[in-house]
Amino acid sequence: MITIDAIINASLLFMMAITTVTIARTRNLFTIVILGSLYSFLMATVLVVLDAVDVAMTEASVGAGITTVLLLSTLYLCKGEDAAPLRRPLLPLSIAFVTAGLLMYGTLGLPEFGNPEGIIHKHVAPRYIQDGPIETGVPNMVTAVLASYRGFDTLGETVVIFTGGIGVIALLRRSRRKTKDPQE
Amino acid sequence: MFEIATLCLLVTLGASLYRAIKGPTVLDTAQAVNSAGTVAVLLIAVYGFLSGRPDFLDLAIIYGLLNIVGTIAILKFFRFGNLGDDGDSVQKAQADD
Amino acid sequence: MISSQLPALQIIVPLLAAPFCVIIRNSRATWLISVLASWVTFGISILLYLDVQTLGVISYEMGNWAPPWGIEYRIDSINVFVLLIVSSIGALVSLYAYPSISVEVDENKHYLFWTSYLLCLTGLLGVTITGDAFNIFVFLEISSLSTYVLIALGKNRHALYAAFRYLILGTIGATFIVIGIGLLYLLTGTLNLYDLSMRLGDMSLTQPQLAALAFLTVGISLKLALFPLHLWLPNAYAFAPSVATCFLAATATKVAIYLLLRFAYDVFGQSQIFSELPLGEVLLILSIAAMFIASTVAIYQQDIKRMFAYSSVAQIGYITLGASFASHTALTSSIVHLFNHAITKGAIFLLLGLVALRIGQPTLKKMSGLGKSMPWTSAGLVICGLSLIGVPGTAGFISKWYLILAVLERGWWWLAFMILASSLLAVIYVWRVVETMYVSDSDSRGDSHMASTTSPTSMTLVAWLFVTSCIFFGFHTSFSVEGASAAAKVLLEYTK
Amino acid sequence: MSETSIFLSLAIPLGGTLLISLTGEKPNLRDSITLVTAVCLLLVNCTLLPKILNGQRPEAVLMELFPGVDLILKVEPLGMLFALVASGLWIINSIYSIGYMRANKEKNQTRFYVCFAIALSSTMGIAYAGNLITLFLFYEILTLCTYPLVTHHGTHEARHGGRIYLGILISTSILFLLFAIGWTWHFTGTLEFVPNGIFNQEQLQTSIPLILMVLFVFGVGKAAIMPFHGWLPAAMVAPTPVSALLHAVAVVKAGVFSIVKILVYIFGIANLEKISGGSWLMYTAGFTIIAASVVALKSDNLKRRLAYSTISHLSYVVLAVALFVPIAVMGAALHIVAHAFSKITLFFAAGAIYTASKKTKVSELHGIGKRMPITMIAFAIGALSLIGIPPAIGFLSKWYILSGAFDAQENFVVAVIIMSTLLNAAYFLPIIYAAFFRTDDNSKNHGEAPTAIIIAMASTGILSIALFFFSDQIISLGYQIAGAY
Amino acid sequence: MRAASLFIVLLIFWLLLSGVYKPFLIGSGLAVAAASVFLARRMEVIDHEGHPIDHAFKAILVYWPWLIKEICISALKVSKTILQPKLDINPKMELVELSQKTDLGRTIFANSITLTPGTIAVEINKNSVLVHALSEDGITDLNKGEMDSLVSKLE
Amino acid sequence: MKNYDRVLRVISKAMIPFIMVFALYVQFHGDYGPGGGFQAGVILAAGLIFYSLIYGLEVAKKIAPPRFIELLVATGVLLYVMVGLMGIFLGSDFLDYSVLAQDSVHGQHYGIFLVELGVGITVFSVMLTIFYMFAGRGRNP
Amino acid sequence: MDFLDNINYWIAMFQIVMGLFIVIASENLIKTLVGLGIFQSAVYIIYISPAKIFGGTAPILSENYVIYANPLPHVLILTAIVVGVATTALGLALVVRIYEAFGTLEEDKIQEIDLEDSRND
Amino acid sequence: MTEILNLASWVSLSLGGIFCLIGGLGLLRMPDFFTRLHAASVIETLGAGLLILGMLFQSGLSLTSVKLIFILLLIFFASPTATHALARAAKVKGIKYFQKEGDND
Ligand code: NA
Ligand code: NA
Repeated sequence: MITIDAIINASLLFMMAITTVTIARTRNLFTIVILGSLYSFLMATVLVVLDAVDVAMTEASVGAGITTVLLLSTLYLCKGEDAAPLRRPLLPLSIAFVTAGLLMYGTLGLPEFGNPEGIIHKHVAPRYIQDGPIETGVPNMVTAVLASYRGFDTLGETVVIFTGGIGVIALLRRSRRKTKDPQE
Repeated sequence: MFEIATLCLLVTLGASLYRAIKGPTVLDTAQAVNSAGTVAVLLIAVYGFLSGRPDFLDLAIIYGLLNIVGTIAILKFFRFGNLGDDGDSVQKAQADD
Repeated sequence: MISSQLPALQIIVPLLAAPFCVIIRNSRATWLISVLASWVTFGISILLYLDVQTLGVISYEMGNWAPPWGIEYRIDSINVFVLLIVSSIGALVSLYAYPSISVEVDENKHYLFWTSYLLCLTGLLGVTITGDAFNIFVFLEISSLSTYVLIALGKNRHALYAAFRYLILGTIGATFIVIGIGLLYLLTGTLNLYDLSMRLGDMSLTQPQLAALAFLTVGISLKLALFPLHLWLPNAYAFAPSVATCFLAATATKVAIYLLLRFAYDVFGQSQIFSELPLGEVLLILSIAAMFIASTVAIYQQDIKRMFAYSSVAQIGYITLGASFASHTALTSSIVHLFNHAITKGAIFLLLGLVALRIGQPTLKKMSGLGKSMPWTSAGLVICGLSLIGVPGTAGFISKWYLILAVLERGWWWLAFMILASSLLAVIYVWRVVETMYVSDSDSRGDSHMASTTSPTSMTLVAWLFVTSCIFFGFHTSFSVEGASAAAKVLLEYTK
Repeated sequence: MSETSIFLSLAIPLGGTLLISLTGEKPNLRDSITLVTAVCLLLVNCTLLPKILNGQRPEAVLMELFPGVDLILKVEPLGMLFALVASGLWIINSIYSIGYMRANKEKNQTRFYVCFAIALSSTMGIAYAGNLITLFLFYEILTLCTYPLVTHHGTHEARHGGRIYLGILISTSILFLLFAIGWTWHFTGTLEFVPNGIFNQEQLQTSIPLILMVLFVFGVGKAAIMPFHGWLPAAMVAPTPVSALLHAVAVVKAGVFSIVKILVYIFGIANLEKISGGSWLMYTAGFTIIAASVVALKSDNLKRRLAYSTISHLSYVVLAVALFVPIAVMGAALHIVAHAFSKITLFFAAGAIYTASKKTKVSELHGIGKRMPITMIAFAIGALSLIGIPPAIGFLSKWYILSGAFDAQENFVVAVIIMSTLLNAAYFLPIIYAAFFRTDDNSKNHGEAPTAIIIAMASTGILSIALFFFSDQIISLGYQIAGAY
Repeated sequence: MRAASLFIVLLIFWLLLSGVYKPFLIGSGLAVAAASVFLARRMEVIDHEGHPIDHAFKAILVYWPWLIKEICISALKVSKTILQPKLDINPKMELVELSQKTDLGRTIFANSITLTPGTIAVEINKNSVLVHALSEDGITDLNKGEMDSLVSKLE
Repeated sequence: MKNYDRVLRVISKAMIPFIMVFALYVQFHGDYGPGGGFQAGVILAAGLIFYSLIYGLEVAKKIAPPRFIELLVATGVLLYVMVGLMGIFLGSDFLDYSVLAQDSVHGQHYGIFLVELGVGITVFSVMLTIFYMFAGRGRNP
Repeated sequence: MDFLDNINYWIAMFQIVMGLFIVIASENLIKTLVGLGIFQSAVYIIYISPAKIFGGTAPILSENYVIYANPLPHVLILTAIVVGVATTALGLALVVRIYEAFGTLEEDKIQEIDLEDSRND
Repeated sequence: MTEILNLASWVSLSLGGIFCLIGGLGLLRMPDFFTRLHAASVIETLGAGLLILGMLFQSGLSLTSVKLIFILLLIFFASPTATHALARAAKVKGIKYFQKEGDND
């Protein structure tokens, strides 16, 4: 059955795929960065269509916001404009294709998606949906699962971010202060 | 009724994408992506109504905000990323204030 | 009350210490915090070990949500053993580190080093202790990210590129693991490892299950540097600060191996993966390749740290070899070697850290005459080298002995022969170092840089503690072999 | 009590090690400690001897290595004999070393004595090893601690020699010996040394014992059976006391001792006959004897000639055991002793010649007997003993072996022994002849070597003869070994 | 004064976004608005440029309707151009005088130009704005000065 | 940039307070709609990054001093862990919020709010720190 | 298995392959990281797609709906995104440092310098 | 009443969609960077405006409408700013703008 959801979903995904191909072919790093932010927007929109609103919000703010800014800063610091053309693609292609083969093999047996009878909708998740808002008093089940049922994962996630921040400081802080502000 | 709008927006998005890919300059891509961002904002808003849950408009607002932030960032680095080339024009621009 | 909270505290203690380091920032104070935290962590591991001995499997429910809805910590003989390895090495290395870090890392980045160190410890322990598939990924990333930082803090510019390469390959590995976990989730609806293994049952694997297994295996193999997915390892170990190298070499790959064992034997079950898939065979072939190729490459290295890094790849081959067929002896050998190699490599890199304090990045040339100027360090290196070779009287011998027995049990005498033959390669690279240190012409250039400083006592002591345990566990095997044997038994019992 | 003695026999040299390294600054003190340690060791070993002769078999467990396998020491006649020889000769060797090292102003003398003491400790371990693992452990330690001795000079040649030495010994032991041990454990579930061996009749029917035998014999590389003999001449770069130790006492004897011990206590002499194809050992040993003698004949370098002579005489021991008859096994035990005393005398003499005249070649020794009469007399005794001329101990061992060969009706062995005796004579007698009866052309003025060297050399020479007359104890030990199966 | 008005505006903004009127959330709204105002002051963004509350009503009542009308007209024009089978465009880039005295005014003027399809403010100087127009008319219209004067009244 | 482009300056001045309020709105309403600590942190950081893009890094660093932000990085994590530890102190398991109040649902509510706050603080401060680091590094000559 | 029914998986697969391809084939470190991001983001689709139920809605309580998408994958992917951004940030910081140290962003040039250095050691 | 609202909504949504399409077409057809900016303005003004108006008809007087208005305001404030910045960047970069043949100004 072709619903409007399916159309949006499919066409956005196709656009994502096209964007990816373009990124692979593009040599100008600037263009790559901009296309990367487009990719994130498309991804975020797909996520909305897939009912993952929290994820969509995150992907949009991360992909189109922070990541873009960071990539641009890096471009600025590295004076990089153009990437060299891709390597002779024999090895990469073969690795990629082995992975693809593996995935296809796996996907062929995956349960159809969108079906409420799917096993992931039958085990574990029902409690989050039925009891989550009652047990936690939070209507947003994602928040309930995120912060309470799997709160420990989220602690880990926070620590991941913390680690990333510490890492960037460790890498980029200069020993002697010598800031040359790019804006001025 | 939202279907038509949705489809139109999708096509528009496709057009922006085409422009983004085609270029020819980086600025064309930047401009196309900016337009695509606006279209995405609208698409999400419309999709909210389409799916019967218009309470997710916050998402659209965020897209809009980030679109402008992203575009400004891109332009800023685009113009100042090559200080060597643009030094003159920058100085001139500052001088006339 | 405290005793029932030990599983959580195992992670929380180092985790809590990390932000405190950021707040305090003082170099010495952060070091003290780290030492304190890692020793407390070690203590908790010991208590947990004792608990598991008496109580059997311990389950801890995070947030008091029952599994599979909440995240469960599940501690049995296998992961408590790994916990003990990781935390003990974390504790000892932290004690050792101060003088080394003072020299090798910029003063204003010490607290960042310690934060990363604690986070890495947290991550590795978290991966080991958790009973939740996705939680594994989260903590794996904590450890990975902090590892990249630790490596990149090395002073040589190659450290940066090494860290970058590891970041790329590590992320690919982690993503593969996530894909594998995702597929498993799609097929079972659960993320709890125990629940997963129940739900996967002992029926033959479906296509997506096989794909999940493949993704998990490849992903984990990247992390554990299974040949030929080891490319990130040599430079990463070679150019990281000595302390980081030591800690990582002794723990990080070991935890990855634990993961492999956990998924292969517990979650999937050996009857499925070994009878239906050539996984065992593949692992076997790759292990043999690692043993020979990596050792051969090690022989040609001039940089000592890189030499021993390649040696690690080869030694990992012995561990995976033991994991590649499901017998009690084989698994015991694998786990024993996991332990023994952790000690041995830890010791080697600690000693090299001492050497680095004296002569900078240790290369073969610069090591000439070291036997005279640093007698203790050199002697330690010889002992550890012997353990790598598997000479009796060292820990390495015990692992090799069990491995050979396991292989002979299978009737694969040719393989036993190959294992021994590959040890001879270790003789060669170890002896290159020994010869350079001790047997050098009298005009040895060594004297110029040697006369100067003495090694910090604390570092020497800790390094020698490791060296002694190399010998100790070569004779006194009741802890290592019995622990490993119990773990192996548990793993095989999980198997349906 | 006897347990304590066993421990002490390992602990005394180790304690000596510690004291030697602590007193390294004071050479006199250090050297006296070496001597005292050596004497103590001999005394401790002597306390064990009566018990063994009484038929007791004291043992001591060091620790459990892993479930089912202990590190265990057990004294039996063969080990007792070996231990006595080794510890006895250590005293003499120490005296000699002191003279030699000082006279030649060698460096790193402390390291030298430390390694020496460790070598002795591990030799004791090998001698008393109660099972294969224990044997293997001490065997490897011996290899490793003699490596610094071989490479003592640190020169290019020393490094090269050290590589060959270590390469062959480690390779064979890891590749074959450890493999064989592992397989034995897997096959039989035990590694103990027991009289009559550990294989049951069913197991003997399989081909595995034969394979294991091959692995064991070649795995014990220290026995220098061809083709794994190359390390021995390579180790010639070492200072002479080391060569003496390596070739006469510790290392090579440890090799043949291990082979004999494994053949006797793992296989059992009686069982060996049942192993089809077991006679390969005889032929290999025979070939080694002849081939090594030929090489010795051709070598102009004195130490090299002695080295090949050693290879040849080690195979005598193996050949004797390979006859699988009791009397020959006794001959083997005796030959271990005989060769030890005789060969050490020869090496001492070679070292004395070097110390006094810096000569290393056979062709340079014309008329040296006049300048160094004691040295050359000692040399002659050692040589005659090895050729097998009475009244030297060498005659006795050859005699028993030969009678074993007749017992077993192995004409091949008889032929080998006769032929090798002729070859022995051919490479020793010309030296003696030249030393005493040729005039030397151009030689610097020199006399005898330092006193310590002379004392050591004279005592081993005298002992080589004395043992011929006082061989009862040895023979009674030998009977016990032969009766062990 | 401006700060107070910004506070109220932000609070209203919060309340309108929120839709959940529990004491806690309203309270936090107050706190958030206050914090934002505090930060905004530190950032020095609360001034006539950042928070031009003075002319808001005039703008909303007078200027916006006019602008929307303009936008619609020009958008239709541009649409027509796009839809023509053969593009009939004659782009121009010219300077247009402006009479605003403040940067706020200039910004409003420039953004109004840009917002109107068919014209883009490329560069803004003190007394003029460089305009790119799709056709001659765009610039001619601007030069008539209606928009300029309307914007100037907002200052 | 501040002096370079009037339009950007004026528009950003108008937008920034709203971005901040919006970010905090996302933080506080994560329970009811999409959003939560992470998203809020990113948006708030994006707002400040936007500010510093236009006004310059040095000005931004005066508003939000790097040292302070670095402290916040740790504070966020600490807050999270402390909430978790409260569970232990009050006699239950780590991260059990039910014991934070008389009523378990209330307890959950508090816990979730605090935890999300911790996430938000960490994410915001980390993102900003990262930006500072990149933007403040300056090219090598 | 209709192609369109599983379009999400197919595209995800394509993204994975392309991402991996870019990572491996790209000489330029920045492009490598972009590829890595694409590679990681494909996982989002794999996780999120099956969480959706046709006719359901986002997992936020609503009066009008009884069927909700499975919230668990959403939570997991939130974490994955965070991990992704942390990785990217760290990777970019490394890139900056590498550029400062080696003067280039091209991998083969860096490797060349690497080799030269080790020869000089 | 509802029907009228629905109709109005339908009309303005459809018109909005069509204007977006036109803008998109312009993005494809227009010859240079500057002229494409003009095409994009159509999407951002009439397209966005009408679409949101259409949605406003549906949501009536509610908080949803308020948010819709926020979105519209955001677009109206942000997009000209972005367009202006883009145009200025193009000018600085020296991107030539399309001129009718024979027009040499
Ligand atoms: Na949320
Ligand atoms: Na316009």
